Amino acid sequence: MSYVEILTDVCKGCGLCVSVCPAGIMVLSPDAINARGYAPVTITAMENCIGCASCARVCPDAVLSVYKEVLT
Amino acid sequence: MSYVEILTDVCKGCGLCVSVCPAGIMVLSPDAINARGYAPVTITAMENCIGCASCARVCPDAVLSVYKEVLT
Amino acid sequence: MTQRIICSGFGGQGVMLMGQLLAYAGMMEGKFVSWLPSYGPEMRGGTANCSVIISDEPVGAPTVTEADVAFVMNKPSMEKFEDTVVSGGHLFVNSSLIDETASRQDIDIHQLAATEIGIQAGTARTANIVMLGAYLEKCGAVSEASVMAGLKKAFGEKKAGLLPMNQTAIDLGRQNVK
Amino acid sequence: MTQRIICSGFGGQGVMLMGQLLAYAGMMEGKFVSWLPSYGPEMRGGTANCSVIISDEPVGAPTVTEADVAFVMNKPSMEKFEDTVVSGGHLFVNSSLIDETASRQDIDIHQLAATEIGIQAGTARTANIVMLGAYLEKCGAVSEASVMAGLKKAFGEKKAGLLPMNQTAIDLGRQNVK
Amino acid sequence: MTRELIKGNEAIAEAAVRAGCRYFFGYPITPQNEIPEYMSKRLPEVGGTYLQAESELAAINMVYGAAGAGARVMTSSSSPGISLKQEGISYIASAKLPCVIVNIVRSGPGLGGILPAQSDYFQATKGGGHGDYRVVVFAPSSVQEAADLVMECFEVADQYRVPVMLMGDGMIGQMMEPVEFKEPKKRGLHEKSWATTGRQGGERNVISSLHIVAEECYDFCLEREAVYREIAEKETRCETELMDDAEIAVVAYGTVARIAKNAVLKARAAGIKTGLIRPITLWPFPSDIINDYAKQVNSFLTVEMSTGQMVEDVRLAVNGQKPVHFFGRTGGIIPTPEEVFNELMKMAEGEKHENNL
Amino acid sequence: MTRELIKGNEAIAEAAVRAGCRYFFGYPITPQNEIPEYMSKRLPEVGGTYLQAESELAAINMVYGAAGAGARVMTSSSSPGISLKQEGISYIASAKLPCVIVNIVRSGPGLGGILPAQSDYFQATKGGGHGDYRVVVFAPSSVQEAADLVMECFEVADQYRVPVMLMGDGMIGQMMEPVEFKEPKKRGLHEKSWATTGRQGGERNVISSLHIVAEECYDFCLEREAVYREIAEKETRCETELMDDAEIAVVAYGTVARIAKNAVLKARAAGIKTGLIRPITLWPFPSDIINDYAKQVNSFLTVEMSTGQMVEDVRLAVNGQKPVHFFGRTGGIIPTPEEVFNELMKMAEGEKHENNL
Amino acid sequence: MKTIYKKPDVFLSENMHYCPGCTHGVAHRLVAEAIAELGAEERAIGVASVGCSVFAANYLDCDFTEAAHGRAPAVATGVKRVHPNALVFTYQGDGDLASIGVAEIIHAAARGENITVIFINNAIYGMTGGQMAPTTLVGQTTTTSPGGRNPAGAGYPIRMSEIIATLDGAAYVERAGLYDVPSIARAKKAVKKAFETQVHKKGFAMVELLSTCPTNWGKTPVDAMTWLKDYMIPQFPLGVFKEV
Amino acid sequence: MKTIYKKPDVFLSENMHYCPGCTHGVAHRLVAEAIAELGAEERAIGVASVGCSVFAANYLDCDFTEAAHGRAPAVATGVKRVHPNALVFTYQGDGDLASIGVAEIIHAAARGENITVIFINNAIYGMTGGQMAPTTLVGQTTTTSPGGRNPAGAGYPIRMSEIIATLDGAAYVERAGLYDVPSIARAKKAVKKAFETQVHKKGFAMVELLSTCPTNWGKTPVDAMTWLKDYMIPQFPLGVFKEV
Ligand SMILES: Cc1ncc(C[n+]2csc(CCOP(=O)(O)OP(=O)(O)O)c2C)c(N)n1
Ligand SMILES: Cc1ncc(C[n+]2csc(CCOP(=O)(O)OP(=O)(O)O)c2C)c(N)n1
Ligand code: SF4
Ligand code: SF4
Ligand code: SF4
Ligand code: SF4
Ligand code: SF4
Ligand code: SF4
Ligand SMILES: [Mg+2]
Ligand SMILES: [Mg+2]
Repeated sequence: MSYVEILTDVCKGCGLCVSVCPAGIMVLSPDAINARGYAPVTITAMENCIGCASCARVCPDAVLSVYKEVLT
Repeated sequence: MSYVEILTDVCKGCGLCVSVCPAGIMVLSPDAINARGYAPVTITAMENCIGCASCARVCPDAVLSVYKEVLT
Repeated sequence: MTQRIICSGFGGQGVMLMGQLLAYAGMMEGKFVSWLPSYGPEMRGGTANCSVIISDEPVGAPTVTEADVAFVMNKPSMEKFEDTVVSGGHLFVNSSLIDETASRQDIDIHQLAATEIGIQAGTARTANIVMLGAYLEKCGAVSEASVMAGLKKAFGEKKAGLLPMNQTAIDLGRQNVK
Repeated sequence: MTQRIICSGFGGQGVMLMGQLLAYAGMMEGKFVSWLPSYGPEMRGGTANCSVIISDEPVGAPTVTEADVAFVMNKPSMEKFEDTVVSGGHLFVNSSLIDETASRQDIDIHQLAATEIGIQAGTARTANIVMLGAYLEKCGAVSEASVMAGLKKAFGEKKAGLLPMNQTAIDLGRQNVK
Repeated sequence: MTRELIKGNEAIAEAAVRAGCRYFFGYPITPQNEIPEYMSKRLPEVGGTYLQAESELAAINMVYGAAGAGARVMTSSSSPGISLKQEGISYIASAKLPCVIVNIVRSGPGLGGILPAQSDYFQATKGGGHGDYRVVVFAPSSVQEAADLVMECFEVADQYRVPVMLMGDGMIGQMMEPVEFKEPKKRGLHEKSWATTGRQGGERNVISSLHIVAEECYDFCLEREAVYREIAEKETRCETELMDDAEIAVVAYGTVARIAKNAVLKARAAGIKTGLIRPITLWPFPSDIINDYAKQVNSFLTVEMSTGQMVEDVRLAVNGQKPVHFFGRTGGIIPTPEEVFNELMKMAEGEKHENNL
Repeated sequence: MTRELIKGNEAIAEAAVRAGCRYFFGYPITPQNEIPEYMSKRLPEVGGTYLQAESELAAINMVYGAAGAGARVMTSSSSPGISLKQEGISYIASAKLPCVIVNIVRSGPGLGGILPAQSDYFQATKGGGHGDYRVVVFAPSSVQEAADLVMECFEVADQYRVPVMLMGDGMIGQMMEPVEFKEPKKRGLHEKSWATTGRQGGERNVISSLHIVAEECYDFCLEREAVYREIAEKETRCETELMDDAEIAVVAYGTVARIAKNAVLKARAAGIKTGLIRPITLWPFPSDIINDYAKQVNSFLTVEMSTGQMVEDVRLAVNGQKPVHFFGRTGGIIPTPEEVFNELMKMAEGEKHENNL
Repeated sequence: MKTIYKKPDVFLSENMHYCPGCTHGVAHRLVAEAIAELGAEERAIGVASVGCSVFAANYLDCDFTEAAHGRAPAVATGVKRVHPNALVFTYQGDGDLASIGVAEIIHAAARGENITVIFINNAIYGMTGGQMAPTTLVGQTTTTSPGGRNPAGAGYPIRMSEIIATLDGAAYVERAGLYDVPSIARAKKAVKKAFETQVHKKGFAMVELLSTCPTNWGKTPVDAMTWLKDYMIPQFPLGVFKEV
Repeated sequence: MKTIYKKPDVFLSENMHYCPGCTHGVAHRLVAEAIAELGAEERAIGVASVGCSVFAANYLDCDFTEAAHGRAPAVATGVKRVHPNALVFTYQGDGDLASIGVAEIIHAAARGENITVIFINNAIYGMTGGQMAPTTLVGQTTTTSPGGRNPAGAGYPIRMSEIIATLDGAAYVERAGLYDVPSIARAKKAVKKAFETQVHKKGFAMVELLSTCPTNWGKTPVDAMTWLKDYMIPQFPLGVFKEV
């Protein structure tokens, strides 16, 4: 299972991650506003995340970190 | 017959014309010094001039004009 | 008469336009006016503000360090400008974005949920015009007609269709401040 | 004692070196000296000159507007500097290139066919050293040994072979000026 | 009378166009970007040329070329960009070319900040470039005056064949005030017979700043010195307010003069006899006027948005007759009328007054 | 003691190397070419770097980089090239970087000529660049002093973190005089802990001239102003000769001071009590000394190779106490001792003295 | 938990002033990643330029010098000559590098200055509010080309990588784009290579990164990426122009 | 009598200050011939630069503007914009054009400025006494590269024609040499073509002329020509680099 960590207060709601997520699980908060006045990104269904890190690699503000559970 | 006109006082004695004259008739004055302190070019045998104007075309100081007698 | 006004808020809240409308209205009424924007580094993504002076005399300092009227459209602006209002002056507070109430006792404080009222008028983006409505009601140094004339000029022919909505915003501003 | 000297001539005549040799010699003898070249636009292809001061006192103005000694190696220099020599001063004239004689009556005029004398010494290029010889003979503020020491330094080891010829040039200068 | 509510930068640009400026070469820099932006739209409408140069250096040298070719031409920039133009300005002065340079000053030195300042006074008035030359400097204190003066700039430039600077701080550039664009007061000047237009059958013209022969360079400097003296005589401008019975004179220029005026009024209200001297030309500096008032007043207060630059010229003008105090804010901080008023109070109360920065 | 007969330009270069300068960035221009030429040979011998930049702009910005990186670094140029460096100098002052800039002044404005002049005085002392800053300016009057002072320049630059200029006219650069290279007087300064060297395990350093927040920019200016005052207090230099009983004081700097000295001696011989005040630092200017002498003498004569620039600082210092006259030559013409003597005679005879140019 | 992606510590991205979706941030991250991967945090010295990236020193946790507009390559030259073993890089916009600073970049490259240049080409002057850049496309509307850039008068866009590649001192020159995830991955390789070129003392290296300016292009961040791909790349073809 | 060769009247060659054998004089003559052949004496406006050709206005009998060092293309831009029908040309040395003025020449070319540039490349700073130029050959001794130009530190020579040819605004770019009679004849054609390009309003034209500096090269004029041919041409190949 993969996990995406979001620094919500750093997010500027630019939507770039949303546009590249192959799982289509990212969305800009329709209601919340962060400390800087932006609608930050949230993940609707973390369980569908494939851990591709596309979102993190396109994010200009390094808002996102991506982790994957490793079976040892 | 060809004729080369020399503005002796303008000549700087650089020797470029001498080096390109196919007729080998140009020489820097071994003794004369012009108003600017240079040894100007002279022509030893004007009758051998072929009127090629090489000398005039290489002269940086436009010292030389070349004319040819035309039989009409 | 000289009225020294500060309009302040986030970059996108139209505070510059507010100030220009006031200055323009003043000019149309034959007054001496000036409009001075902040254009400092804080502008990108931060707060913006402008100083407007409307006067019967030639305008001296175009800066407003002591304000007769201040519009604060967000919290940082409130913190920055509450204290610049002179005793007896007016502070117009956008309570949609500012939950605290102003602490000053010696000034007239007018709280408006400008964003919500703006939505009533048609769009949240008219919050600034709502505030102007309240100002016209309470301490307008210019007339509503002049402000509307300014809006008309600002919109030009292309956006003239927006005028009625802005008229509504002014009306609602007036009503909500009473 | 202060001697103010001008060396002047065409670019290639070694007038700068003359001046430097005098200044160097003065320095070697513990005097205060300065050497100031003209470096103006006239230099390319035109005349060159330098001002030298040899003194027992610290040198004031490094410019020489009133000369005790002047060397003029060509005609334009003669025209330019004859009048700067103070009454009682010395004018060394290269008569190889200057056919006129100087008109001043109140100064010592020394005419030398420096080019020809130089050729005698070995090459026309020692004409400047010939002039120095004459100067040493007539009004030298420095010694011949110091000048030769300067020449030795200027030539370095590579060109040390040229020293005897220059010694001859000095000797001939001395002889011809008597 | 039609008045428009317009930004200072735009007013400057529009007034220049009305004064006949048809060529503008510039490079973006805050807080004057509205000038090139306006020009890029406006000049093509009147058959003129807007060209964004690759740098301020290129811009001022394009100005040099166009001015030498006989055009009415302008450039504008802000502090760091004006520093880059210094070689070019010196060349323009040396080649006796008329042009107008606008400096909308920001805080410095270095990259500094973009907020208003007056810390380029020295650079503007003492010659930031090399050599003996002067730049005529006008310092408007309102948008209307900026528009009026820029028109004058072109006339002065053409009349004396000198570079002329319009210097405003960021406030002048950024603020909006009502402006009425007046007819430019043309001085009926002669054709620029010296301009490079191609020989066109006549004598040829050479525009040059090379004065390689010392005597010629000296003569050139003397000729220009005479022109500078003539300019000083005829073009010095200054405005005074409430000076008739003043005991303290405040000297300030540009927007700061307006702030100072508020303070003067406040001080008058408090019974202190103050007045305002506002130099409109910074070079030539209105030294005579100030020197005259030095006989009347007890002391001077110079107020600037700098660490103290014009104050030197005030001291030179006062020439020791009376004390000259200084109050300054800089780095983008705008002095408030209250601060200036406090200084005046201290002076009136005879407090020992330190230069205050 | 070994004395060498050496050109001023070369003496400056050699002294810089002995003072520890290991980086030189320059661009050719007459009459200072011997400095880069000497450096191109000498610096590699001591493991240093000579780099011919693509322009004066690039050179001064390389200096900025190297100074920020902690090096002792120098650049040199002449008038037009110094104009091109003005933005960079303002940045260096703003980033608090130490460096040495040599200006071997030629006649201007514009391309002008290559002969000696002092017409860059304003540019050097009043800040040719934008913003509130100062450059310390040393003006040697002999080759020996040029060598001595360039060593001092580096120490002053490092101590206060300011750009320091050594300003000589073309004569200083071109003339040869005997020079003894002394041991540089090191001030025992601290390591440059602020330099960009890579973090190297410690705190990181940022060199910047950006002061975008007004309050910070203001504080920066105040801090620097305090440093400039300290420099004025501690580093002002001036030499006086024959001033003890002088009734006329001649003020002149650089080579002109030597010419003036001849005139002073001549005037003394003629029974006129004159003396010489020679500012060695042009900024800070020795105002206090001049102000003191203003109590003693009857009048001042300022002599410059310009149309009159330092004379303003003399007037500021004298502050109206006594008349200040001016005698100038410019454009490459060097005033003669005789001319200066004549001026002194006129003054002594109480003739109405016009400023004479 | 395996970390798939986490920003390097040297990247201080929390308070960046860039507009939402501006790829300056991506470029910063790539620089940070390259420095981190080379383990060069302790010897990196950045030279920031004047443009939107003027605050770069606040976002990259290494030594920094802030250069005057256009002069970063000269400043970097000064720095590098003093500290030849430091990892010295400039970060410059297209106005900075291709307009006012074109002399400095060309000569740094000609000298084979052993530095790394990160060149952000967004076809506009971002910081000053969207004026025409030397890289602005023909027909592109800006605040100083209100009718669209017209080559008659305003000329043609300059291709800097092609120019720099003609110089013998240039060791590595590549143009990459920041317009989608794969292109960013390729850009990352280019940036790293440009730093490695310096580490191996091969000489001057430059990576031109086509970048977006949603604000001044008047586009959403997502649309801006599409515009970059569709319009900028034809004018500024991607690829390696020099590699020695 | 038929005239085989006579200098055009527009060339005032009597008092030229150039050193003996310096090919600046030849280049002047070619410019004069082109102007005369185009009958453009009355509408030609030259822009002189700072270098040995600083007195060019004294030798070419047409209107002239003397530009600051390196800025001739900017000055010419100002002139040409005011007088679009004048024949505007700059005459610049390699220090002027390729070093301090490289930004101005690149941008004039990028703008497609309709002017003609005569670029005299003599691999040296002539006027100031023989310092290294950006075009100085590797190994060449100058007063600021006393041990010969060493690329480690001083970099490599710049080929300006190749750079300018990359720009869309450049209409005609050729490099020719002035080292013997035939090469001068070819150079003459190039110069004329560069002026014709302007007459036909095709845009920016530049002719780079490899030229000698006997004085600072320390060679006789004749040897200098040989050196040019043998050493400069391999570094600066002759030919047409752009023609539209
Ligand atoms: C000498 C100088 N000229 C002009 C400016 C104003 N200025 C600041 S940033 C900039 C251009 C920014 O464009 P670019 O380099 O493309 O960077 P971007 O903001 O697009 O990333 C300009 C012209 C300045 N600071 N200094
Ligand atoms: C701003 C400035 N920097 C430097 C100089 C000094 N300078 C005069 S000519 C010249 C270079 C000449 O070389 P080049 O352009 O190659 O012309 P050449 O003399 O070789 O024909 C220089 C550096 C100057 N006049 N102005
Ligand atoms: S890691 Fe990939 S799948 Fe998961 S949220 Fe990010 S882009 Fe979507
Ligand atoms: S890309 Fe980054 S800043 Fe943009 S919305 Fe996604 S997380 Fe937020
Ligand atoms: S025309 Fe030809 S043959 Fe005659 S002199 Fe000249 S080069 Fe010689
Ligand atoms: S080429 Fe000209 S200058 Fe040279 S020697 Fe011949 S005629 Fe004289
Ligand atoms: S203006 Fe453009 S380049 Fe600058 S931060 Fe905003 S989007 Fe990025
Ligand atoms: S120095 Fe060189 S380029 Fe200049 S005139 Fe002499 S030979 Fe020609
Ligand atoms: Mg950009
Ligand atoms: Mg050259």
